[in-house]
Amino acid sequence: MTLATTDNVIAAEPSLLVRMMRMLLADKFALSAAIFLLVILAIAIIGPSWLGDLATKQNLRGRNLPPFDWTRTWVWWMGADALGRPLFARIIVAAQNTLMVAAGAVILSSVIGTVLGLIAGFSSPRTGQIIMRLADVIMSFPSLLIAVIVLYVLGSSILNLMLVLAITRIPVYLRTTRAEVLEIRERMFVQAARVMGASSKRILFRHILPVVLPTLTTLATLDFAYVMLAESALSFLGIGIQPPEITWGLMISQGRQYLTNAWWLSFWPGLAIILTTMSLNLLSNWMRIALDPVQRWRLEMKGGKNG
Amino acid sequence: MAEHLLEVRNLSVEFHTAAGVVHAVKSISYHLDKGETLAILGESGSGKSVSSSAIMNLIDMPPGRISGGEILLDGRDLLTMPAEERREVNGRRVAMIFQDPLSHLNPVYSVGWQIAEAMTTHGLAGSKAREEGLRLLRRVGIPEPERAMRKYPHEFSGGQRQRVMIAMALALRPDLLIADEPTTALDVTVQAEVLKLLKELQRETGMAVLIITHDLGVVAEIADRVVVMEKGTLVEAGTVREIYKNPQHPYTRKLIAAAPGKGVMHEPGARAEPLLSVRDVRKTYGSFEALKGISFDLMPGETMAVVGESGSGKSTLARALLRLDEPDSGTALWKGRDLFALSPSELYKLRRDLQMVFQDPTQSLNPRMTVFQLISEAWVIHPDILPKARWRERVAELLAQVGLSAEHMSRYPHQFSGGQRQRIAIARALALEPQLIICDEAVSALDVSVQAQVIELLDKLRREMGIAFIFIAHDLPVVRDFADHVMVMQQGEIVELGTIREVFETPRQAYTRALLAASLSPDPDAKAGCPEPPAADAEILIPKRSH
Amino acid sequence: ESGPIKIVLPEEADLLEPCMATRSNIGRIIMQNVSETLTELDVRGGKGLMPRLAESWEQKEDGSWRFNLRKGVKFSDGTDFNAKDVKYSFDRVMSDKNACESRRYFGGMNIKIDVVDDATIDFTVDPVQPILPLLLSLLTIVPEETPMEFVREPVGTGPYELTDWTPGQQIVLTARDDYWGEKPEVTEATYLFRSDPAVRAAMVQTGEADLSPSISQTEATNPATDFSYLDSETVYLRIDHNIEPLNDVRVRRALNLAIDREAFLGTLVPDSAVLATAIVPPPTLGWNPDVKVFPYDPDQAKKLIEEAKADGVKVDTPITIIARTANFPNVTEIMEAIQAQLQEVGLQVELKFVEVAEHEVYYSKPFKDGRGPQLVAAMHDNSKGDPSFSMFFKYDSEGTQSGFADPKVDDLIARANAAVGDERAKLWSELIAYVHDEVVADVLLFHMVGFSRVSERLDFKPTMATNSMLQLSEIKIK
Amino acid sequence: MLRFIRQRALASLISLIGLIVMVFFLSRMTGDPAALFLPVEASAEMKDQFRELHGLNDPILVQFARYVGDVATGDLGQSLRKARPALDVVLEAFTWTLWLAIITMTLVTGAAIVVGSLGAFRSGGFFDRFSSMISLVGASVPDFWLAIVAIVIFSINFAILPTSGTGSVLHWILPIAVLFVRPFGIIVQVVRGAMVGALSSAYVKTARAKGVKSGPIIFIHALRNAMLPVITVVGDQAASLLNGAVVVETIFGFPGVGKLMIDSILQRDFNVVLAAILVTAIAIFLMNVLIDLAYALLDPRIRH
Ligand SMILES: Nc1ncnc2c1ncn2[C@@H]1O[C@H](COP(=O)(O)OP(=O)(O)OP(=O)(O)O)[C@@H](O)[C@H]1O
Ligand SMILES: Nc1ncnc2c1ncn2[C@@H]1O[C@H](COP(=O)(O)OP(=O)(O)OP(=O)(O)O)[C@@H](O)[C@H]1O
Ligand SMILES: [Mg+2]
Ligand SMILES: [Mg+2]
Repeated sequence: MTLATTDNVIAAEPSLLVRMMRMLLADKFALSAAIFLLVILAIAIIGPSWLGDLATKQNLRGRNLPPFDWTRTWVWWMGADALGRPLFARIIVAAQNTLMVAAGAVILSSVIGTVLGLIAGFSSPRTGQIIMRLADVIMSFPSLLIAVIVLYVLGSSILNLMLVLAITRIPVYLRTTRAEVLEIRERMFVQAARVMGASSKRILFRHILPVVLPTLTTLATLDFAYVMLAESALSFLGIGIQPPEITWGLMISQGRQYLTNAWWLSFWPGLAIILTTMSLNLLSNWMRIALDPVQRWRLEMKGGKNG
Repeated sequence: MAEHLLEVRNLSVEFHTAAGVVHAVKSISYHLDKGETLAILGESGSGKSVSSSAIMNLIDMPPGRISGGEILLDGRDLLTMPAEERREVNGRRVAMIFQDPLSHLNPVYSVGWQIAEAMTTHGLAGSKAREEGLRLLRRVGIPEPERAMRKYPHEFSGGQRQRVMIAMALALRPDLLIADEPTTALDVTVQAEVLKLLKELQRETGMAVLIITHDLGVVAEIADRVVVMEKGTLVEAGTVREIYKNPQHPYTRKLIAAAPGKGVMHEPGARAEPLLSVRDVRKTYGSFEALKGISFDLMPGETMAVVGESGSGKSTLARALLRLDEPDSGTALWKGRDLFALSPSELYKLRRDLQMVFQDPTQSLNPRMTVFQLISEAWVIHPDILPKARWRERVAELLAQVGLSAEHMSRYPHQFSGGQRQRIAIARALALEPQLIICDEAVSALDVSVQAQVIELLDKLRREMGIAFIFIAHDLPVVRDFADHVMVMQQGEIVELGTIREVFETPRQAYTRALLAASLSPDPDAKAGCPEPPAADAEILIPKRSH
Repeated sequence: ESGPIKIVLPEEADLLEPCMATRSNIGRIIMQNVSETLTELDVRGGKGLMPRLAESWEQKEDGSWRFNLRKGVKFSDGTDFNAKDVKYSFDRVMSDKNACESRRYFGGMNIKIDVVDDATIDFTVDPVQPILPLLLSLLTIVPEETPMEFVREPVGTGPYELTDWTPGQQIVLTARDDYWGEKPEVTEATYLFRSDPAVRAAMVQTGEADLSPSISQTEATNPATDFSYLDSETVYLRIDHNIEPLNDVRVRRALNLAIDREAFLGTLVPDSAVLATAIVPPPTLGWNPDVKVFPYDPDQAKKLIEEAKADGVKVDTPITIIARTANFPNVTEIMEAIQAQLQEVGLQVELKFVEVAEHEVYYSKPFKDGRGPQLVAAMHDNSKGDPSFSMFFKYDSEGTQSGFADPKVDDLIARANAAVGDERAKLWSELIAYVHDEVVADVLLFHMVGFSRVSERLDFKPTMATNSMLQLSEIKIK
Repeated sequence: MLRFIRQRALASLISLIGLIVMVFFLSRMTGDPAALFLPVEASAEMKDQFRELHGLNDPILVQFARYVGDVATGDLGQSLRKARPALDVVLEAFTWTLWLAIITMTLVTGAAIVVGSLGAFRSGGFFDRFSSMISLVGASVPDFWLAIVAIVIFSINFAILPTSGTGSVLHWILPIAVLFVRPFGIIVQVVRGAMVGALSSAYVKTARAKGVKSGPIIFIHALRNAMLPVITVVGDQAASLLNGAVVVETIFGFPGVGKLMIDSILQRDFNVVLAAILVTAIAIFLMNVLIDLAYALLDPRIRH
């Protein structure tokens, strides 16, 4: 937004970026989360080219090798899978696909859902009604059927998978946004903006959206986990990502049958998902505070003490 | 030493902000006895609300911090009291009327429930509490109290909400009532009722009242003693008479001198082509008729004051004119075009010419925007007004004009006092350089010195730029100083409409006369001889200006 | 001793229709328990075909068959069993008012049935069908009164009748008092359904069930209760010979040589599985012990590919392995390993997993035009003792899953089908060897084993047929 | 109110019809049921005959017209696989699912509100960090994993609960416990987020000034203001339960609509798929009506 430029902070105050950094430093949990996510992101970018070969090298005789064998190189520390491939390396290589599908689906569904929700809450009742009933339809369309249809008609690929998962998640964002908009649009500051002649677009995105955004971010971070796991369920049914592509979800579903005798097969990818979700959530909780002027002191005070 | 009911000793409060620590209250001390009324006067933003919130334990800590002092209630320090005991004090022994009734009422519960809760919390049976609530609503003059009990805060007018707050605070007959600007949104007749109610209760129960106000008339009417605050410190204390007759501190002197109602009455010029011509505007909420056919004309550069009973439809009219609530019928010709018939896109083009300052400043400011963003938003929306490079400069200028400073620019609304927020809202309306500003109680939360400054500013704009005003107010002296015409409303109708001189000097309607009669004089000695003929009264309540 | 037992199965029967009893999820419950057949194949001993509702049968001069039926047999609805019921049962299977699955065993023949008397019935088949008595082990007998449409409450002559069916929850069979044969020890069998193998195993362990005929290899850890058995399923990769480079026998041979079958045993495939040299498992008629499993010889494979390449065969074309998810245990890992091994010898191999409906599109004719070279991983089940149930479909030029056309193969199949006794066995053996060694028709992998968990209360050993038939009368209670 | 319901019913009917039309045509693009019903060895004639028998040989529009006609008379057709009315099959399964969903969501909502609110009340405190962590793990743990672990612990090791199946109250405990976890995790976070905002509002100060105890401040004053997003997300989670909790149904042998739907989709048993979607859609539509009414009930500003 044009208003968020640096010139709106008077000279005595540090720039926005510096302030955000300080606030991040003030929250140890959020800081660790941010670092973890950066690492995951880096891994996702370089993983396949770095460890791609190692992660697919099979060794049937070393299958289901247990973890914590420190005598071997680090890629073996998490043990090996049913084809004797190092789990650590596979998790690293899988990060790319996993994040692509999850981030793609979450971003797509949240953006579409939010925009539709804003429109549904703010426009004429008729438009609202149409959008909402559309959401009802998507909501009652079993995601699995969408998956079968899309993947059967369009074929299975990462992009299509992302699409399927995105479609099924639209209604949450849509309904949440609309419900909040209905209330927020009655608030006085929204009316004040109307009096100033702000366009609907500006009112929606500048005045209403920021109020709904924290809730949506919370939902989106949780959806990350949902999407990663749903993708695993689809793989298991034969309509998701299939080997030799790998994702954490697929690794989990492959480890499923070994749950009782080789727990590590599904445990590590599960842990990766949990840690990613947790980091995202810690970060979104931090952001909720950092972006809310009424709450921001929580971070700034701490920052002050630390600094 | 006889123990005081309330004793505040060396209280200091500070707030942490991004830009540094704000010392809102700096080592103030005062005391209050049973049955006594202490008024806190002072500049807007001087720490009146903060210090009284400290008594109620309502300061957000952190970011706020009580950095020193003690608050003794019957000799016991409230600041060190165990939490459970502290909670029992609130509501039962000390009650508070908040400055900003809309945000302080829970939007999702009916008013009746909220009033009753004050009592049930402290052990009263539900049915009894409702009965009592009903009685209180009636006492504060809410029409149709039975129905009102079931209504939600947003369905009330500003003054009605304030009265709901009052009813809530009085529910448990506290030993100490802290009233933060309890009558800012009330017309003078209702204000008189409320003050009478307070005095009665004081007589009955020996309640002590700590009243924060900027209205010298109210002070004169109800207070025994006065303390004056400026910039977080206590600058003067004394009885009402002492302070009024013999102010010591320069600020106090300025305050008293600034009391409105002493200027020359405007004489509107010849009627020309009206800027705005309103005909037969009606608006109903369900079966309730809020506006019953309002018609008037407004010339360019003129000020139309709207006064009248709380709940008579003043804000509704303002909202209807701006199409914030669609009126049911009627026309409003703006330079010959009917505002009510415009399509949204046409309306959009006209928006910048018509601005409004809302009655509830807090709610009308987006809590997530800094003051700079709030004010400069006008130029983001209408980029042709001002090039971006000049925004900062102009914001600073506007802030200075309404008595704030440039360093407030990066603060957020919640970091301001009620009066300061109101001034931000005014600055925002001015930023658009409109042709008509509708001011809904725009200066009611300002202390007289700032009020005078703002009124002067508005008057200057009117003279120099020809801005017209619809000025909703209950403060008759202000109206007298500023307006050209007055429109008196009662129950959704205009009961009297005329030039300022016509209405103030020869009121025709009984209601107008009552209104003028109920206006309070800041002179504590004036109240004895109050119910004189209204016309003369209007003269009496104007002390001599000390130039 | 006698008493009730509980059996936990992987999937519920959607129907209990006798003419669908050849489908394993239905047959496991009603075959020979509720609905009986005229003949029955001995899967435990080597007794071959045994009488059940037919006491004896003979082939007449003209090639037709006469069956002498058992007398005094009653259906569970109280009606008597006689030859008319047999005729009706057959007609019902062949009717177009239903979609009886067992009809497929009688395809391509013209059958005329004559009821001689109540206890005698003649089958005249054109062309002459030497294995008609074996085929009749697949024809369940229903009373004449049964409607043509599918029924949900089967009536049969078997030792049990259906007494309760709560869809989604359980099916209960109770022993009949008026059964013609020996009274079984199991008085009542309750069937439960759980799709998760770990849960099935756990249920026997906790005593919630007495028998789980299929648990996973990883669960089968307790020697006291867990048994493995050769389960008549054969895993193979069907080669599509029509598309280059798979039309070259050297490439097909290279595929076979490139796979280290031994390495799978005891790892991804149970130790006791058998490396396959034919599409049918060892106890089948004509199974050829002289055919040897392809050795693991990647060097030879590479050489063959080089040779083919030198001859202009496009060996670099990517070959797609198409497999069905959850088709058999470890299917993904096995296919991934095979993919890796094939790539090792220099082939370009892609892997594609599809769900069951899509798999069918690749597996059966008509094949799609414009397809690339494909290997379809599939599993074939033949527990019926005769290769005729497999060979036509898989290898005849007309066979729906056949990936090639070879006149010699067609001829061998036709002759074997018409032959009897040793001649039949010899012809099948010849076919098996020819298909494996000369045509190199496909990549045969394993004859699979299943695992079952049997409570120590019971005395029961699963057999090859357990997948499709679970005779309660064979279960003894300790 | 009556107008609202009438309008809503009409709009819902239209979208329901749209849904059915969509599913009808789309599902038929996904392959031939004959190939799946009959064994791979079945001949072309057999397949053809099967299609003839079930009217699958007719042009798709004819099939559709016939279906519409049947539905209009209340007949949702027969299940291909089960040879019984599709609606019976679905309703049987749906009853189980409905109960499972209702019980689970009631427990989840109650628990999540309490935990999330308390977390928000002392946000950043130990309880907040701890409950956030637990709920986040819950929201991201694979459910089959939980299910198997629960069976191993409670059925095998301690032998206090049955592994799976139906029959007694005990049989419900594990499925509900496993289903509980993920929605709980999600809703706790949503409640917490909304409550942090609500608890810093001015009206909370008023309540404190009245001397209201912390309990009512959290659960009466702030909570109702924070409920809007919460009930929306509760609705979303409930909808996914109504669509069937596949994993739990699969592992615990719970005869719900989720597994039925999957099986029917994979087997292309179209009538069952359609009936299942119809039934769940009606349930979800009804639920959304309730949720919209709840919005208005909770927040008078939304009432119009
Ligand atoms: N949360 C906060 N952060 C920073 N500054 C604050 C905060 N709250 C109040 N202040 C500052 O404290 C000062 C005192 O505010 P207070 O509300 O007590 O003023 P007041 O005397 O009641 O004024 P008014 O008459 O306008 O209501 C103001 O200058 C205000 O800017
Ligand atoms: N949304 C609503 N629903 C129902 N009644 C309403 C609503 N808004 C306002 N009213 C009623 O309309 C009447 C006029 O309200 P309005 O706000 O215009 O009063 P006002 O003249 O501005 O009073 P005040 O001086 O107290 O602000 C009041 O009686 C109020 O109760
Ligand atoms: Mg104040
Ligand atoms: Mg008003």
